[in-house]
Amino acid sequence: MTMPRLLAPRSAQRVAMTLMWAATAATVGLLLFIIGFVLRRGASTLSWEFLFSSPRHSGALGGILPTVVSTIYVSAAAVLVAAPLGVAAAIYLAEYTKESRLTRVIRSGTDALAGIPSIIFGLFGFAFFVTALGMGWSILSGGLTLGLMILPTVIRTSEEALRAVPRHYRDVAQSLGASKWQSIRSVVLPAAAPGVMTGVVLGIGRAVSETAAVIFTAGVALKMPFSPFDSARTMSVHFYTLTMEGISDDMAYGTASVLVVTILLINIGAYTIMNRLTRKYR
Amino acid sequence: MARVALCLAVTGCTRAADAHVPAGAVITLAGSTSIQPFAERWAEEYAGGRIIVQSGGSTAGIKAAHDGTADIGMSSRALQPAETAGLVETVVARDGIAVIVHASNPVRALTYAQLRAIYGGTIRNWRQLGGPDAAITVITREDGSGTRDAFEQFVMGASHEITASALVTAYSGGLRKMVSQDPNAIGYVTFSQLNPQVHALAIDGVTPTEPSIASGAYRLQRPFVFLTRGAPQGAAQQFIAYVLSDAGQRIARAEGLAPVTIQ
Amino acid sequence: MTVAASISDRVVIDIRDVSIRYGDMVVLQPVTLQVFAGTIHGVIGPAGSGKTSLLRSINKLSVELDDATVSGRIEIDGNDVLALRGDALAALRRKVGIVFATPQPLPRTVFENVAFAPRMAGVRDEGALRATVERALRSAQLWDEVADRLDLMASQLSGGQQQRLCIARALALNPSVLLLDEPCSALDPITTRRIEDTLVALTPDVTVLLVTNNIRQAERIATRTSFILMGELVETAPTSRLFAEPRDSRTRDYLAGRFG
Amino acid sequence: MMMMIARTRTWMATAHLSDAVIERCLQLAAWSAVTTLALITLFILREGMPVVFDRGPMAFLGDVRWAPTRGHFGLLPMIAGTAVVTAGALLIGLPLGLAGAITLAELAPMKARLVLKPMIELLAGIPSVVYGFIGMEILVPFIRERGTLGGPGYSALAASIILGIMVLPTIIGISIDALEAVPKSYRDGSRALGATQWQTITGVVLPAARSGIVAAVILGMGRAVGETMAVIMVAGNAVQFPGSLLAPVRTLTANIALEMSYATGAHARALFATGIVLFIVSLSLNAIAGRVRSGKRASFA
Repeated sequence: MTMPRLLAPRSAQRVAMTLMWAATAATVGLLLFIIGFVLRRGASTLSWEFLFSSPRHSGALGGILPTVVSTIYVSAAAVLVAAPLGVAAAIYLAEYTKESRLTRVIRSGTDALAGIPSIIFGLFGFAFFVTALGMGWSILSGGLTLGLMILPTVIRTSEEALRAVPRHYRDVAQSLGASKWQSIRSVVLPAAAPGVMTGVVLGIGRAVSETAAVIFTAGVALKMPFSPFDSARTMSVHFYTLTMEGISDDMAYGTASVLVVTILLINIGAYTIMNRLTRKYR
Repeated sequence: MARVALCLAVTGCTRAADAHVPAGAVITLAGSTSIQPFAERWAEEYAGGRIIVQSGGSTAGIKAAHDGTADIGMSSRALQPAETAGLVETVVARDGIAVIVHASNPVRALTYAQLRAIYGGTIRNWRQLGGPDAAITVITREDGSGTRDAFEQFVMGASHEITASALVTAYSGGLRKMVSQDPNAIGYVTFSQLNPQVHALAIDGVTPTEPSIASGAYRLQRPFVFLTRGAPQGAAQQFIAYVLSDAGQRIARAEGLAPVTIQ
Repeated sequence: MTVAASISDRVVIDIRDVSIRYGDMVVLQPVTLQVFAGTIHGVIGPAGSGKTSLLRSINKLSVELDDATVSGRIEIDGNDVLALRGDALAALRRKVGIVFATPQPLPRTVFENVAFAPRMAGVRDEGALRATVERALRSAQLWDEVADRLDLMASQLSGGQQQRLCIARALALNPSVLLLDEPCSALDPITTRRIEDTLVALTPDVTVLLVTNNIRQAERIATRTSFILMGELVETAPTSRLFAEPRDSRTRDYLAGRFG
Repeated sequence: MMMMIARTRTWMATAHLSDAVIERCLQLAAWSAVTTLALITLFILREGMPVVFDRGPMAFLGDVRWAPTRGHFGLLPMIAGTAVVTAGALLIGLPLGLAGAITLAELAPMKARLVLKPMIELLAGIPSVVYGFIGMEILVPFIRERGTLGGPGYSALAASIILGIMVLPTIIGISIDALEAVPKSYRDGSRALGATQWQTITGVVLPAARSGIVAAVILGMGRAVGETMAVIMVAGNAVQFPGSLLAPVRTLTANIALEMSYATGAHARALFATGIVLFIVSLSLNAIAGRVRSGKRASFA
């Protein structure tokens, strides 16, 4: 890795610095280019009417309302699974256990789950929720699959947030007669709330942008879902279908823009929650 | 004629068009995913009862008709002898499979042998077919797709296989888009998928048109078959009659299919 | 300002042969110690002699939060502390207040800090809470300074005020015992004297166990004082006698400030 | 006094779930991730193994032809495809990623870091279908029409470039953690001896953070191996050993997603078998990265 001897240290330093910054600029440049490319192409299609009207002719015309609603339902179902389970797991790991062989098994299992490709979640969701449990292609199958997929993210960020809470909060609360759970519920959790929320919001971000795991569990029906058992096509799956079916470039660009803007808002939201609220509690 | 791709990638919809729910008996159709979007269009216009259209593929449709889980089974391939027992087949439309090339491609016609050689990977350059000196980009559908089955059945036959170096996409609309972007590409889509961005080749001298498909002159086609256990009767018979009526056949033509009962 | 001799000889805190270790590191040799009702019992000794571990074991915090292993028997008003668990332990802790070395207010308003213990004990009625908060703040001699600013964030109070808030918080449920772990180590002399006056004013209703490395503080307000050196209880005696004629040479050296 | 404690205790127990019950529930939740992993393993094997048992593993790992409707389940081309594309992605992602991580962890002032790091994380947030879309709209035509390149455009090269970009956030993020774990004293010591910042980085910091960076690379590989949608859109999905980078390829993930819609019977099970291979590869990459990283912690413990 060291720079070739032919350059004197001083000039090697300069060359290296420019290279490093160039690489970083390239990486950030790529990000801005991608977002710019999508938003510029999609700008013409973007309108309230596009967001709030139903598609016609398999999405060639009209809007993407059903897919927006489906995305919200599926992501909400995912959060309803991942948030309680994830935060509860994080509380147990951070507050109730000491590092032991058992916690190492839990932690490595959680890390391994985080490393599973989303297509495997798609296969599993299809085999387990859609077929074995007979939920069929539905919001429920999609939501449950995504919930399990973002579970590791929620567990990891929540545990970090809990560990960041000053130790003495627990001393004080329990010494004032609060039981262990009361001290967690009324002091530790509120103090860790920003970090936990950030983890959940980042999980939502991942759920919204997921395609492989959703296409085989929530299905692709381009209809307004009414019950959790209705099949539902999320925005990312709709965008993928529009692009791959070559149905309509404008509709594809429009959907992509809505998707990218949503992800931007979610990430910015997560970031501000993290900064503003932690400052209030520090 | 609004030739707009109607085929849904994975037709998971299990509920009839919810636009308006006519009174009357409820009929369930199940089977070929190629027929499914067209069945939905017929269902939308049909006033005689509520139609539930499910997918699952031709084989599933045949089985559904056999064991009665569906009133009408839909198959977009000819039935094997073993499958026909107890079933009455009614051809409601024909869907040709058009071989397409980029609009700028000078090659306008091929023989079945040439087509087999291209997709078999033995002819690799357009120059061998009177076109420009450029490698042919062969594009095909994924394994399991009904359109690919029909293409393999008519063009490749049992002995030949599509070359492993062919590009694969799971979407007929996507395949058409890929051909429209690559001057050296060749692909195949259902007749209903054709649009001005691509050019349909004449095969053995016959260009795929509605009449040539209806008459059977254009051999690269597959029938859309409604299957019932025994002769169709009751609500199923009424729906099939509607589909074969002038109104039903006009819908088929509007959606790019070759009608069977009207010229 | 010496304090009257012990008012009654009822034992509130009865520590018998209590030793403490973290893993295999022993921090306190077996200690036997009685704290009498209504008195201020001082515990002096150099840092790291196990004073804090002993104090934190009396309400079992050391076991629950510091992974300490405590053997022997600790009784508060007849309750075997080390045997208590779960809700029973929580109930006992409502009767045993504790104040830590550095002021540690909860991230809440002044009012909510003091109202925390009653809320945890299930008190819902706002009126009762307001009365409890006022009473506790008065007995911690902080009421006059915060009466009109109860919704101020606790972190905005001064160091001395925060420590008195912690005392008020510990007094909210009328504990019979108050444990203090070097409460004034982070405070200036003037504030320290105010805290000391507050503690004296609490007796005889509350029994106070005061761990301090400030020998003068013990001398000033402690009724009886124990000297712990390197994890061993050297001797315990009424404060005046301990300071006048210490029985053990090590106590004499420590009081003369020669080491520790 | 005793009476008081007793009364509050009974009141406490009835008023809400006692601590013990809550602790039990939290413990069950803690196992949720591990249970999910077990369920996934169970169901993927349950669906995929039957066809492997009755056709024999060599039908999958020893055959080069994939024609599931005709009984050929050769996965070798897809395994090669995945390997080529992942290697290509690393060729792009590693240098760029490591440079980015070094810049952010070592060179950038705090203010710049606060802006740049979230932008990198945002790069990870962008849906993979958008990456695939950009690939289809820009990269594929570019490769097809460039004189020196050529070919159908849909190729291993296109997939490698797109994946190279997609693994950047993973490699940068984890490398930064590795670099930040190197004690500041290492840098001060080196600079005190007159070394330039670059010499310090290459001579002291990188070697010290080596195992963390290796872990970042491995996890980056895992991300590339596991990507589906973007790859399907740009790789061409041809079931062949890629003759050159310009030739189309199909990865294990693409194989599953492409045919999952219409596959039935043995064909569907063969896709699950593909999933098993992918599952084993991902788990082992994850395990290796874990051991490498914990190895790092041990050296600093």
